[in-house]
Amino acid sequence: MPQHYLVTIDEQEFDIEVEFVGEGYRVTVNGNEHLVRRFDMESVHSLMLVDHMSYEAFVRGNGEQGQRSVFMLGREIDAHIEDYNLAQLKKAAGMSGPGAVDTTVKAPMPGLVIDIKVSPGDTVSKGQALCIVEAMKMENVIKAPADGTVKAVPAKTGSSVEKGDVLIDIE
Amino acid sequence: MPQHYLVTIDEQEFDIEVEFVGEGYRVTVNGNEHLVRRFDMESVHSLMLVDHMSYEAFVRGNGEQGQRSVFMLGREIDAHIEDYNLAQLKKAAGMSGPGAVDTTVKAPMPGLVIDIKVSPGDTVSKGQALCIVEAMKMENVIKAPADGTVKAVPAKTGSSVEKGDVLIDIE
Amino acid sequence: MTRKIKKILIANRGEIAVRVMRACRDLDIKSVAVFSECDSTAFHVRIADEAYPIGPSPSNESYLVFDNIIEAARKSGADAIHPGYGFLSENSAFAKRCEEEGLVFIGPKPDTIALLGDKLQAREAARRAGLPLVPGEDIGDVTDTQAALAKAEEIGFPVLVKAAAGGGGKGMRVVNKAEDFEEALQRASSEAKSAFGDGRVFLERYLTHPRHVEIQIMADEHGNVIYLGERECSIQRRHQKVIEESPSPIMTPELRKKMGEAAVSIARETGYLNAGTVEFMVDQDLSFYFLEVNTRLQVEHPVTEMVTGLDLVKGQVYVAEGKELPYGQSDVKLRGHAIECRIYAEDPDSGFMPSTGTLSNYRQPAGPGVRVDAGVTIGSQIPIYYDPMVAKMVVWGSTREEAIGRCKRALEEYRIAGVKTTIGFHQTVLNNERFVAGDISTRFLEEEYPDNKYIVLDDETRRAAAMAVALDKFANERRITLGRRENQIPEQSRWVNVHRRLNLKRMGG
Amino acid sequence: MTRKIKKILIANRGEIAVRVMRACRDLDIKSVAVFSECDSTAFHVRIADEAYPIGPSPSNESYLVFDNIIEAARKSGADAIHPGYGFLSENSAFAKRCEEEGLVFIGPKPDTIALLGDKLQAREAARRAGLPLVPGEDIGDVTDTQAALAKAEEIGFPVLVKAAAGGGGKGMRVVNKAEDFEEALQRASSEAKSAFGDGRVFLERYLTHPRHVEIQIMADEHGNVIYLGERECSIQRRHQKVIEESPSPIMTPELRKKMGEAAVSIARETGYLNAGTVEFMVDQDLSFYFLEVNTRLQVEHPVTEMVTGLDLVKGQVYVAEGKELPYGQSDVKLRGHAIECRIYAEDPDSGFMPSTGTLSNYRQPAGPGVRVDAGVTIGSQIPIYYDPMVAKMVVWGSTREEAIGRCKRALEEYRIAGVKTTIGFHQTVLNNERFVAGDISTRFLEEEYPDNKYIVLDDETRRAAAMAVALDKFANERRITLGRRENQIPEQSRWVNVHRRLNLKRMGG
Repeated sequence: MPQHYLVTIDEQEFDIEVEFVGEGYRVTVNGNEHLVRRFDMESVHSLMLVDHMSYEAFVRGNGEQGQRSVFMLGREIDAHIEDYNLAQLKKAAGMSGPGAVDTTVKAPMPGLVIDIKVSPGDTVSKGQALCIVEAMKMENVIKAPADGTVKAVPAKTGSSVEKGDVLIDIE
Repeated sequence: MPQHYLVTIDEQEFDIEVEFVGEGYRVTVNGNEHLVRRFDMESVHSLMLVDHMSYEAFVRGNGEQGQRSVFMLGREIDAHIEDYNLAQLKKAAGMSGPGAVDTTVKAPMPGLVIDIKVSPGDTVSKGQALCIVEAMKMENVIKAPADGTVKAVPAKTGSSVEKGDVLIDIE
Repeated sequence: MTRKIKKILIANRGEIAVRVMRACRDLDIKSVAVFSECDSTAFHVRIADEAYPIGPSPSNESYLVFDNIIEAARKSGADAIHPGYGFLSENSAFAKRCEEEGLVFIGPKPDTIALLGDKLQAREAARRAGLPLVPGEDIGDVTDTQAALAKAEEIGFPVLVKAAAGGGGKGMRVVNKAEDFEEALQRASSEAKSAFGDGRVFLERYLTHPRHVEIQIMADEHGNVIYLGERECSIQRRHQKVIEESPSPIMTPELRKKMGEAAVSIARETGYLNAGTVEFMVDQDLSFYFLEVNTRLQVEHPVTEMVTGLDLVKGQVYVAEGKELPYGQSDVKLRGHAIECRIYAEDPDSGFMPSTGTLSNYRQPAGPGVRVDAGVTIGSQIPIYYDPMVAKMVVWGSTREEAIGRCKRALEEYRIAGVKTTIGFHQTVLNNERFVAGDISTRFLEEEYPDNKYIVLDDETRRAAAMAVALDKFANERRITLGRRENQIPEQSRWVNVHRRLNLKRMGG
Repeated sequence: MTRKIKKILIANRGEIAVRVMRACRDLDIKSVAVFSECDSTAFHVRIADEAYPIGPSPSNESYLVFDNIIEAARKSGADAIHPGYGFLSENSAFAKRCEEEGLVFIGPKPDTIALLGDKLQAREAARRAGLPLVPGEDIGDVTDTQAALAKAEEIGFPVLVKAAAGGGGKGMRVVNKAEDFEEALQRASSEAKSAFGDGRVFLERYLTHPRHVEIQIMADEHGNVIYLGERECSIQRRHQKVIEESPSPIMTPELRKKMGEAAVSIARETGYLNAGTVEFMVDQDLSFYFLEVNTRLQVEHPVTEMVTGLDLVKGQVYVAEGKELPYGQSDVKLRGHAIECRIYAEDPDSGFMPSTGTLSNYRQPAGPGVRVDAGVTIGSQIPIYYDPMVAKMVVWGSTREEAIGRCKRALEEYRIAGVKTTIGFHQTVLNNERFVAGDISTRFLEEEYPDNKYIVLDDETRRAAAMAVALDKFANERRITLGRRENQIPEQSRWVNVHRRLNLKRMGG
């Protein structure tokens, strides 16, 4: 039975249907049909021959539901996948799609918070520096993902944080 | 509790005792004590620091009981391991140790038998050509592992053999 | 007086430790690794002949602790220490300590390190040696901001405020106009004080489109000092080099000779010994100005090795043994072109944010013209404690064009999964027309990528990635469905399973 | 008339397919892989831009089937075919078929391939071109053994019986005395007939300590023919090269010029086009004799690339496009020394018996001076159907001594688990005093290792291996004991487990 997905990369949407056929998979991407042979290699690693074009791809979940990292051609590409019909329903209902902004600012790596530049109630604009986390001997500026108001600042100057710890909450 | 093994490499015997100690393992080899730290890495792969000497080693069984292959310093080394006391008992009982000759000549790789040079009843001497197996576009001469008399010749000219199939039986 | 070095302790980790150990093995010298707690199975430990633990993971409790390193040297019976770069490599007190302990420190004498490590003293030495300096002034006392401003105005804006003890962009500020000067001065000084324990700063004229071009030098105890061509290191992010090449696209034989001889002059002036690098800024009119001397092996030394055919680490060991350099200036001949891409565990599109994790896949490019100096292998962890560089990919070609082609090929072949890396960033830069034309300066990245967005995917790649994600999900869902049926089959290799599954599919499964 | 090649189908597999694809990518030309059933996930398929299945695993049902390859070329829209070495590379009928199909065959013209593929005709061409030949005689009719024996006696024993259509040591016999001649003649002829479908043989004087030295040539459509130095390939087992180097330790500039010009002469005589190799025997007095011409890229071409700095595969593509060679004889300059070790999946101590299996570990050496051209990666299977070479490890050094040092280091760094390999064999040869002195001949291996025993372990290695085995067993037994306790802990990375286990041990566990 064919499966129908919505994959989003860099805000570009791909409407993808997949089904088994004799020699591999028939994959229809935004209406264009491709014959794909796919071979599992080590764990997350696979070889795809897309209409004979050769790609080595590594796909893995990166934490959140539907989020994927694809390692291909030397690059890591962030992608989001969802059941197509579910995605349409959500859209119709006005629910946030994968492009929506996560307003919880989390630590992107373990490190030490060395400076916090905002306080609850501050108005911030997208790209504004919120705090500085030191890791690997470097100071990393954590920026606001969108315009908003600072709701809470769980992070404390001088404290260690683990990857994924909430630093700043914006609404 | 320390364990006691007999390891044989190239007919040289190593009397080895192993036990856990605070910082790693205490390994006594033919009476000489070594402190070894050992780290598992991928599957069969490990790093040993033997009195601080660094070795990467891969150990895997190679089919038969007690037989091991060690991949180290770019080489594959064949070894045999046995419980020390059991090995001593066997020796006392005159049973064959790991150095004893296997008189069953097996196919070392999959291939095609293209020539058989002996028949049942023939006397053969160590190193004498018994049959020829073609694999990877090359003819491989299978030689007698010891002096003896050919008991049976299960292999047939022109037939395919899998790795481990008995070709010639010598006694 | 020559001495034979038999065993070298490498007081470092990562790719540079591996690099030095390889030279040791080539020379039939034993190598000793040291490792912190999180580095117990690190690649440099696996490559070494011997390895000693030196403390907890933070570098100030392990790689930077004199006593721990000296103790490991004692225990191992090492007769020399190679500091690599970073960590203790430019620490004159450590070099002195080695001397006192009777260990050969592979680098310059402690006094030379101390002198050249102080930017103001280095500037003075350069002046004495007759090297051209960027117009600039020392500011003794940063409290007298009026006097400092007067000096800045004399130099002319834009002006650069630099920490005397600085490095890596810390304590550095560009000031475009007089109004901003006082605050910049104070901030640079306090940053320098907290980073280096030394708040002294000085001023330099700020060149708007300079290239960073450096000369590799090598000096022995017998008075031989030679230069080994240049490296163009203008592609920098956060004042850190990310792509280096040799020769520089703008170099002429005349300019090389002039810059090379200038580098040799300051080496002679300071009694320099062993390998070193004299850094220059080169202006658009090809006038050049002394910047600083790095008293150690550089990260980017392989590009010089590939065009000269000489092994710089071996050269360091020869010199440290008191021998005469086995080659003279006339033996240094450049051939072809080499480019180095530093592969960092960083996300280029998030301001080069470090990325930690375990390398679930790691496959290096190989083949003609490709050299990879890596500090990792498959399964390695990228810890949070150290510099996030995982490898240097260096390519050689008979021309710059061939080198760029091979470099792009090799980057595509690289497979790293588990952390974000700068590979996509390099791919973007190598396809940039200005880069291809050799039209670069230290401001290249900010000019060409003002929004810090480097990774641009073409449609085909994006579509293929989308398919990979969909097929992965499809296969996983199917695997769950098929699970029960597959359980009947005894365990076989994954490969056999793949073929079997494929056959099932062929049969209409 | 020049033509632009946009897409090349590589009618091969393994390392040479990968090698050619890398050159394609460097040139921005699309590459097309073909693969048999067992090669569907082979490394060359993964490196290619496109890939097409061409049949079942046995090569005579896939890689050797003209129609299947031509069909893949059609489907992919390739405009040229690179045959690599082996398979169809010296098949004049295939080259002709490509011509008929309007595909560029990257190699010489079909007639040249046919002419030089026949050893007797090649010998005649060499004679016409004035090349020195080993004293020898054609034997038309092997049934007249008396006449043949008379010819053999005229040449003088020991005499070599060789198949006219031969290669790879098949249909070849050394005869030391007249009594053995008749049987050897018959066996050589019948072997040749069954192997090549052509029972013709000829006789040559057998040189007792010859070196195998070959000259790389390159010829374009515009009448330019150049030579690119030599390769010494005397280290052979079963008449197959296993270690090659450039330059030859015995070479002098005068001899190189003489041999190079001889090679160019036969190329001109036969209207040679594209890359080729003229093989010679060199006697102890440095007199040299023509052996044969290989009308294709050689396995060992990388050593030439490393000392000349030229990319031979790129050169092949330029020439195939009808362009003039971008370099002339005076541009060919040799620098340093290169050595290639062929890494076979074979057991050296069992007469180089092939070894099949899956590479459960595969890590290549890297770093300064090391180039690895591999046809495999971790997880690759070594199938039984093809040549068991898995990779070529090539090193460069500024001197032969440096190259040998780096070669030994790189061999130690190699990690292959799952099959037996020739790495230990190479380590033995590279430590052999005669090899180090450059005192070699094609009889080197039989003279130095008469009992075919190559792998000699030192005590330290043997003891470490024994410990590894004991610790592995100990850890496994303990793992079983600890199993229940460990189950309480939720799944974590293996790395975390290692550290946890270590901590347990530290606490006296």
